[in-house]
Amino acid sequence: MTREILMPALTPTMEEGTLARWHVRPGDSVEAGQVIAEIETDKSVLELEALEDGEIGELMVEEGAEGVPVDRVIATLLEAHESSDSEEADPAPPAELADEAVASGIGRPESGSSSKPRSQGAASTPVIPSSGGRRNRVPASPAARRLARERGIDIAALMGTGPRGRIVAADVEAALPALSSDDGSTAVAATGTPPAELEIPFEERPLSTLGKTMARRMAESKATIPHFHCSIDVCVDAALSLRAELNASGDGPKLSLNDLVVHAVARALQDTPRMNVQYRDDRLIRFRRVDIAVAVALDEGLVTPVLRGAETLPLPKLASRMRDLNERARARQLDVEDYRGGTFTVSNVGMFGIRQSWPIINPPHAGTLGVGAAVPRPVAIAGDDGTRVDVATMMSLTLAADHRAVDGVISGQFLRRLKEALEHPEALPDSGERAQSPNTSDG
Amino acid sequence: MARMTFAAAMVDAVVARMHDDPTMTLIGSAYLLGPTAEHPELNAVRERYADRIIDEPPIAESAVAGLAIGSAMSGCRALAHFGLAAFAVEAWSQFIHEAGVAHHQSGGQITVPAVFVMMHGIMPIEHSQHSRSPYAMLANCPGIQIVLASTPADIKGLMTTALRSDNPTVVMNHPLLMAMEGEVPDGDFSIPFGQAEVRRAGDDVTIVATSHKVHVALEAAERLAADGVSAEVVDPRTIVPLDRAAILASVCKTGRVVVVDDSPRTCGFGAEIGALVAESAFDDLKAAVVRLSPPDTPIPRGTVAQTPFRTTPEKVVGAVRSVLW
Amino acid sequence: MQQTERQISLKAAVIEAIAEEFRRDPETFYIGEDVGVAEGIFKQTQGLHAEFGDRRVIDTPISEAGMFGLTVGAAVAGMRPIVEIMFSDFLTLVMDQLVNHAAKIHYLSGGGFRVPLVLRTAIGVGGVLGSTHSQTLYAWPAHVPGLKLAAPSTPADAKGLMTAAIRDDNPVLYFEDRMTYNLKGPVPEGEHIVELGVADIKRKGSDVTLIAFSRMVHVALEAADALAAKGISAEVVDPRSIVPLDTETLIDSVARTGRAVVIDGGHELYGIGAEVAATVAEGAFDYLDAPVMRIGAPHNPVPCSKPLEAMMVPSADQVVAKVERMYG
Amino acid sequence: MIDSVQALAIFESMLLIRRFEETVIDLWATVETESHRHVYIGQEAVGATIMELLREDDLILTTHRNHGHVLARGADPGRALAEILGRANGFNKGRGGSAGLTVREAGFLATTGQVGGGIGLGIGAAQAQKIRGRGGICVTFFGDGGLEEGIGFEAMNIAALYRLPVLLVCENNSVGVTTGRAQNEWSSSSMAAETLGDIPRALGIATEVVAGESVTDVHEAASRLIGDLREGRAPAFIEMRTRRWPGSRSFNPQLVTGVTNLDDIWEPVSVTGEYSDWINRYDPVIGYGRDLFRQGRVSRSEIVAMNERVGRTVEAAREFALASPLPSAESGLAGTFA
Repeated sequence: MTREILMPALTPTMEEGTLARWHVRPGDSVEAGQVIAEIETDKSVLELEALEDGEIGELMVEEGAEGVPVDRVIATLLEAHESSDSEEADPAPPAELADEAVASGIGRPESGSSSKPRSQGAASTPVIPSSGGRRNRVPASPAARRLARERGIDIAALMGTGPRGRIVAADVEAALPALSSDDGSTAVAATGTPPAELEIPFEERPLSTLGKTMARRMAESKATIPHFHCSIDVCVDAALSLRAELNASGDGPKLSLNDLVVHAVARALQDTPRMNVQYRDDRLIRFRRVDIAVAVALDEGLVTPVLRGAETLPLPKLASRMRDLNERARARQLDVEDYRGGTFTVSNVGMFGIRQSWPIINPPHAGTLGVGAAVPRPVAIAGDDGTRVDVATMMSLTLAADHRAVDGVISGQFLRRLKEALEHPEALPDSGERAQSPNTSDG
Repeated sequence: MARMTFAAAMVDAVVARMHDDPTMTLIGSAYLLGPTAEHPELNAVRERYADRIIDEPPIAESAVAGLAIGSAMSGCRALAHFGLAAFAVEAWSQFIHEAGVAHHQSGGQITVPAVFVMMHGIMPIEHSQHSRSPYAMLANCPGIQIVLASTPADIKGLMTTALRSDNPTVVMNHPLLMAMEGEVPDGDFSIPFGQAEVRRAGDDVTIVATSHKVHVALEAAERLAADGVSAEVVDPRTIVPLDRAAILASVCKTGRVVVVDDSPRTCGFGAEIGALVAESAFDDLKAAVVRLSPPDTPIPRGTVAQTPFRTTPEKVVGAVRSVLW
Repeated sequence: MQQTERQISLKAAVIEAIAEEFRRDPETFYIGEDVGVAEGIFKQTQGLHAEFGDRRVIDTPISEAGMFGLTVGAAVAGMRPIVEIMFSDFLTLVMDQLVNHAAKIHYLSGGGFRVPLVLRTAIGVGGVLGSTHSQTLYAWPAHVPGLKLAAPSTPADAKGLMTAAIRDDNPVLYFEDRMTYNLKGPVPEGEHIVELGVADIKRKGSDVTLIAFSRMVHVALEAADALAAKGISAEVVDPRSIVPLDTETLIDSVARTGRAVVIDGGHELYGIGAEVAATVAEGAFDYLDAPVMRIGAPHNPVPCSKPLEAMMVPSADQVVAKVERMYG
Repeated sequence: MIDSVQALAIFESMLLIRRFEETVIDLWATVETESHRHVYIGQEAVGATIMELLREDDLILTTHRNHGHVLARGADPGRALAEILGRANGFNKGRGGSAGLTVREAGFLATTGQVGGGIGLGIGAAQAQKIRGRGGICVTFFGDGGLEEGIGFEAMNIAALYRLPVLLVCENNSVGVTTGRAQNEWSSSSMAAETLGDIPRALGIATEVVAGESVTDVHEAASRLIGDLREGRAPAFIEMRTRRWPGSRSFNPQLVTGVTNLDDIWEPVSVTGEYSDWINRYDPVIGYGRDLFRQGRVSRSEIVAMNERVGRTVEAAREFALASPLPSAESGLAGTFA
């Protein structure tokens, strides 16, 4: 599979950049994290790293080219030979998809249903470093917001098809039949009469049972659980190195970054037991085991198979369990026992290059973690002789928490512990044969 | 640090440069401080470098501009004070067709280290023909840097930079700033062009303000804070070059923008900021950009008639409320 | 627009409007450099001197401030003069008379005086005339309260706007892109008035609004053709007058399409494009489905060089590229 | 009396200008080069003589009709021609063109197409020279139209008030761009004053009127005034009355008087045709050539050798200019600020 590498937006205002230097040539093998080019903006020169292993296909932009617009394809990346037949090597297995957009029951627009010429960026390699300082806000056009307001739709529940994931008016309009079919829409479906406000051509299909369940649960969650969100940025360079080392050693199952995240979440929940809870009718239930539900997107809806006793699983074992659940989910072979219960949910949308997602809590859990893309970003590092700016592979983790069960202090402790666990993966017990450090002191 | 007025801080920068640069000419030095204030060092400079001082040139704005630009092209820096911006419009052919184009059109052979200083804004007791803030017009033409300082420290730092720059620079000051006091760094102090200053940090709305209106915005922000509205006040300090990144960063944070300045609305500073934000901070905008400018009519004489033309903290608060739905 | 078989050039349409008004109103005259026997450096006053003679078609020295002062005085005295400033670049030379006098006299006299004059001037890049004979300086007077501005794109509009400008009781600056002088189109015979402040939709569309002035209208129409081939339906709106600006039509159109690109031959920074972009971004905010885009001349002087000056003129390709960026 | 070395230098400079401008007109017809141009034919005596009188540190302002000034000041003809053709190797990277040709290394500060604009800048250059106090001066060239703009008066007033060392050289070719008012005997194209000098004279500025086709007259007046300037008697004004060259037309100058035939110097009777009067009476190259030839200060063979030398220079310039690439469109986007 060929992937496209795009000119990244390195600053909020950047519209174009100069391809100052290529560090690779067609045919070169690259590893995730390897610098492949230097991009010059009006302010600075930044390095562009590959986020995936592979082989450089074609360089589409000459070295020294000025004024290369953001999102222009600058190179193609082919899958590396050794991994071309191994899906597990993909650091972002497509099965791990979950996001509030999907979770809320509104699927991505069917391809071909759009009347406008749009190129979806989803197939692009997520190498776009996110700009700092931007407020965490769902990108949506004012027109989309107005439509959503008028129609009573939660804009955050939609997935944008516009540039850089912007929710545009068409996305709101596309969402309308899906929403209306959930309740009282049978009549509409039966008569085939489009709602009056829909002027554009559309198609309509009934939701699957899974889809209906998901729609109902998500709507209930958003309507009845007092959500609050906390976000933390984590440097995953160490985790990526560890993964590379472990994968290079060969014998165990191929690890994905998500495996490391789930593993760290399990540790953090174990260390922050007040997060591993559930609110139930004026009572608080604290679980003595960590069962992590991992969201997996299927065409007909979302499933959340549960990794039971996750805190007890060494990393290799956790990874193979994860793969097993994924495969069975995609093969529609999950048993009820596989997705029942759980104490906490992880939802990873990083493979789309999404920096940050704001999950809806998967009830009755007290917390759901949204995992963003791991991308190089400029970071300020305080040192002895002042603050300097460096580039690190960063990932944003966002916790949606039920404020009836947990508060900001607990969330903060949990996220801090999670950050420590991911940034110092060698300190994770059982993270592999090469982990030599003793346990860190109890957080 | 020393406490001094805006006018004194500006003159400090000019005086220092007159000492440092034996080729610099100072034209219109009589207007630098305004009619009442005294500055002993300026007087000393006027005596000591009499051959490089033209205290009160003839009322001939275009030729005064030519004098400064031609001298600058020759390698001798010049500062010319034009009194009021409303009169300096007479010199704009020289500004944009000579100073603004020289470097580009000569393929880089010529530089124009000239500074043009003038007062802008409503002149309280003056005739309409004396009241104008026409900086956006010059900004529409390439090649001229434009400084709009708001504090004593800034005018010193920005004037120092202007007097070291190889490019022509227009410095427009508001009369109500001249006597304003503040802490000013001692000695050599410069502020790079194109670096906005966040005068007050906030989360709910960005107020982009220039020159004297920075203080109006700050007062408005204070009142808004009492009502629980957190306003960020961004002062671009130079509008060419314009620190777009700082403005956009603030807008990305707050999602709401009010622009407060003295130029007329149509094709004014607010239009540029409005267009910039509508294109480049689109996804972060929660409300339309509001431009708070004097009305698009000439400015009448007299303080009462000028009331609608004065941007007050109340008006800024009102504008902010209108974007906080 | 009335149907008419007759096709004449934009230049001829302007001259026709002037001649018709001159015949109708003896209190009119035309003054400028080389506008009499020479009939203008672009032949833009052809026939006027022959018909109206020395008394009403007057050559001046190269003294813009002087001739414009004369015009303002004559207008205040009750005449309806047309003054020609050869290139809009030379507006810089009449700034005091324009900004501090023509624009303010009516207001400051409490309405006691009127200044019914037309300032006719050429804009636009082309023909390699260099940095001081190529600018489109209409953002300057637009920024000065008290002045009206018209900028036609077609021969019919040129005639109708000139007639309206001459009859207007205020100073009206009339901008012609000299690269459109020989553009031909249908023009109504006899009296034809295009009211100032009324935009014209030059092409209907539903997906994006292209707002353009003067010659840029034709760039926008070319872009609309190219966009149509890509399945995007572009509406082209020509405000025709810059002050007053028909904000209602502009905002209506953008509210319908949800997208806007403003195309302006002047410098982009602090220009007309900024004004229009800010205006529609404010007025149509809740209907915007994509960022409002601007295209104008880059922020450098117009080089005196054919290959270099080409980059100073917005192109249909740029417009198409901007629109495509709105779709991802 | 001009010494012979200087006289021959002036003559060769005039001949270079003439051959260069003939090439410019020829290229206009044969090379697709756009842009209007204003040639200096008929005014060579002014530029060549004044430049010969200037020092290296003197500063110069000029107008769209600048080619002669630039060449007489010794600027490389190849790069000058490249600029006129808008080529990337021109002095100004092709941005200035014919009307904006500016050569800083030769002392030119600005070549401005704004009528009268250079008069304003010239007093600034003079101010700089005054500050430097090394006796340097500024020469501002402008056409008769330059005084019609208000800035001309303003600048002369300031120059006179502050005794700025500027020599104002008004090259009155008695022709407007389109009006072609050659019939009014030199007053100016559109000026109410009897002579142009009346205006500076009213401000107390030393003023001369000179026959601009005569090297001797130009030299006499200019050397005297320049000397005065260097000694602090400033400013000064010269009206150079030149006779309009019949081929002068800004957008498309025509070589109606033909390629200058130096035989006309030693065989005056050979001059015939519609423009023989202009050539015999007002062509400064032929006129000064005849003076020098008659005075025995130059021989026919020396003139022929000079012509060949100049021809080679101009041919080399032509080759250089034509071989120069046009600038890329993007190159014009840089360099607005220093």
